[in-house]
Amino acid sequence: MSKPLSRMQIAWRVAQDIDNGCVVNLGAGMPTMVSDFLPAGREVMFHAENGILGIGPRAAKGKEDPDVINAGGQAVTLLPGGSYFHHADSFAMIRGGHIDIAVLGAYEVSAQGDLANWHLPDSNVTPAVGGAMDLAACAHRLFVMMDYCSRDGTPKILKQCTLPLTARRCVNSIYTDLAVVDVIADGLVVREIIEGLDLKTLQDKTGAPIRLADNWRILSAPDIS
Amino acid sequence: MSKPLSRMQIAWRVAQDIDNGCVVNLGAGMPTMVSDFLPAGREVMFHAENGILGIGPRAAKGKEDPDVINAGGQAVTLLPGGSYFHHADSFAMIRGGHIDIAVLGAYEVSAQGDLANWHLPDSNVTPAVGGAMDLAACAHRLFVMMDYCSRDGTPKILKQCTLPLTARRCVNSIYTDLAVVDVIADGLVVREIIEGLDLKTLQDKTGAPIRLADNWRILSAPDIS
Amino acid sequence: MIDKIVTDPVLAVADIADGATVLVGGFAWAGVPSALLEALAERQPRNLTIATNANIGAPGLMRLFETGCVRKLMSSFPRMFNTTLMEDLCKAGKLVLELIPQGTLAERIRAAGAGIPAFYTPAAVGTPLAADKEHRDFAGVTYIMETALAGDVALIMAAKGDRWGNLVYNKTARNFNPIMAMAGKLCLAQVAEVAELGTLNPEQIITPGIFVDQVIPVTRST
Amino acid sequence: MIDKIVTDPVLAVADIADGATVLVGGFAWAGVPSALLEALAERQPRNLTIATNANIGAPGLMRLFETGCVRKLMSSFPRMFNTTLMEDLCKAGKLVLELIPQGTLAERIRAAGAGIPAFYTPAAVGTPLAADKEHRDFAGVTYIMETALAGDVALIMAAKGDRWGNLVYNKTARNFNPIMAMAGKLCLAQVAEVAELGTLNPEQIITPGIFVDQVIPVTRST
Repeated sequence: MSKPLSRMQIAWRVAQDIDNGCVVNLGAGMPTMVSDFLPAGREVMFHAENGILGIGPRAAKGKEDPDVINAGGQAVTLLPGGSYFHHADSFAMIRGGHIDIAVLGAYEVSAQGDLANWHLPDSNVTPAVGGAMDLAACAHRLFVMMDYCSRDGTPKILKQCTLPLTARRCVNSIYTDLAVVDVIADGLVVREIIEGLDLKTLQDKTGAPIRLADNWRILSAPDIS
Repeated sequence: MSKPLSRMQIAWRVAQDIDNGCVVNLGAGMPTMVSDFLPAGREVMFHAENGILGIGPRAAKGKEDPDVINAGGQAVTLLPGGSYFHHADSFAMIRGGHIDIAVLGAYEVSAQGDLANWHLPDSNVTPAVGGAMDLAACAHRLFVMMDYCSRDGTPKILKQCTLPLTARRCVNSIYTDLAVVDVIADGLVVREIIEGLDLKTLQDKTGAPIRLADNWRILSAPDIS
Repeated sequence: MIDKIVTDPVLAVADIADGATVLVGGFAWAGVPSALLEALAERQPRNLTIATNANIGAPGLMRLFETGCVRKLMSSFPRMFNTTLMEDLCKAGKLVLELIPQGTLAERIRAAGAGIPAFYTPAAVGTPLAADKEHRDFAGVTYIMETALAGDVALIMAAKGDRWGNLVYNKTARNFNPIMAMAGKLCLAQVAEVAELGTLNPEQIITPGIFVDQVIPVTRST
Repeated sequence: MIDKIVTDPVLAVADIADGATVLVGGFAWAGVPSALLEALAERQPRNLTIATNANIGAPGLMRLFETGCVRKLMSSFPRMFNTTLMEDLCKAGKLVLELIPQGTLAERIRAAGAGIPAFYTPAAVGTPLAADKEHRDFAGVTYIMETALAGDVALIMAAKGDRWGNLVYNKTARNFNPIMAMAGKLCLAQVAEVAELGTLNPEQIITPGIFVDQVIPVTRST
């Protein structure tokens, strides 16, 4: 079996599915890596909740501007053509259906595309939702980036989410270290799977029925250090 | 009896009651004259519905900018400190209670301060409301500027308006050619009246009971050509 | 590469279908997308719904009314000077008029662009324009419910636009244009000048390109 | 003459009463009105309700929590790093937390400033945060009703301000500040620089002075 994809490799894989001209919102954490791996020649407008459109690469060390940050608080840059706006306008963009793709992390995803990514009731940590509910409810397409299972091997793709939801029926595709899974009307379809991993083994790691797409392919990504 | 005030003199009279620092919206027509008569030393922010704050004097002949207009379409100027904004922001200012005084014309005003100023059902003209309903409902104080009676002598101040309303219980003060009348909780109080006109004669021109304020004064205005 | 520049107004309006709801920017003569309106009038679509504040004297818009392209007008000030066209069309049953307070018109359009299906406003309460509206009290004050007003297409006018669709306006020619840009499924922006990408001040871009589909440079003929 | 410049943050916050609802601008460390927060913490008011997105690590704000000035926090991201203060206060029953999706928080604040008492949003539908909300369908989609969130006072931060109260911001330090300016009965704006009246570009003024009561110049101490 091939090695599971690293987080950077998952980010690379997501980036390949972002078309030229898309408006894309990248959630804090893992999803922010996606912008580093856009194929050459594709121009994409990256949006963040805190009022910035046209986000460029991470700011170089020593060149950080504390007033140019993304929604995760990271120092970024602004591309030519980028703009700033206030929070109500920023969420007007989100709620108004002007975001083509949102990429979010997840604790759990259900076979219907329900997403849970904001609250672990058994933990000691105050719940925090940020802009996830607005994005999950309103982006045209929602891509989830996560490890296929949690660290202890528990499935994160389930018949029903056990954790508090972020939004119902919102996830379109799930990008993971082992497979790319699409959520369609009649269930979960594996579009790509890493070399040497068979569907049965993947099914055992999944809490809901999955099937292979007719045109399924090998999930692979370049070596990224 | 003194001569009734001219329209410019009514505008002058209104201007005296606008305090330093107020935000004021002047309706199209007669009210736009008010800004010409502000007492020296008072600084006022004039607002218009079409997205301009800090309106200065009318544009000089030959110096008109077709993109600098007020809500009546007149070419105006912008004072230092003025700004432009879009229509939703402009009406956020109005509806949000950020306009201290609106000055509007009127067909009729009732003893409770109801205003009718947008529709003459018996006329042949398509009704047009503009921003009057928003202003009437939401300005902190509403000043009406009008002739005391219509051209044929019919009272315009009435127990109840007969024409379709612009807003209920919105008018605070009525500035006219014959008198200044305040609308307070228990009725209509004449604050100023032109020299030689007695209350009884004024009452005959009024469709609702009026009384003199304890501290009533003579209504007079300088000669303005 | 993203390139929203379309040089021909005729091409820009080519996909506006019969029965479309068209948002038309401008206030009086400021910020009216006249070239787009003229191109649309040339196409002679049928059964349009036009939402605009008070620009019905603009030649292209006039022609749409005169030639029977418009079934419904949503406006706060549907009055034309020097003509009784509006009155005549209404009387003849050829035009339906929805009179909307200006602030409500603006907020309904902004709501559509912002994903808000409905909201409450105090404007028009107690007047005939609230007659058929749902009333509701909040903190002892009565409001009416108004719904979002989206356009199949928004025709707007800006001073400058770039290939991403970023727009800046000139003074009070801003008016309804930025909120209509948000509320049109398709947003066509006539601009007086095309700006090189990156030359518009990011602090001063009023309409970020996210809202705009086509930028059509038109030299003002006045 | 209109002159909203107030040179002392201590004077500016002097009238903020016990029990006040305080809107606090900023996102992460960008655009946080730190000097006003520190002046307020110095005054030690009681029973405050604070509405802010996620700036609870700002020293003045931290001190308001630590010293028991805050009864309720309304926020989308009420999490502090390197401390369990928030968790401890909640567990001890000393702090009530209202978790609000970020877009709903922004729109509730904007609504208050715009005279909209309530509106409908799709965010949070089907989640625990919608549990007590009124649900309603429009065109077959379910939404929840949210109400306006006004402040007795808004504490905001801008790059420049003039004596009329006009403000411009620096890049993403804009964030919640302009909408909080609209929604505060009293709006206090900390600015890095006072601008001469007329020197701010009227096309680029983000917060017109109509929304601002006091402009407090504070040199950044970073």
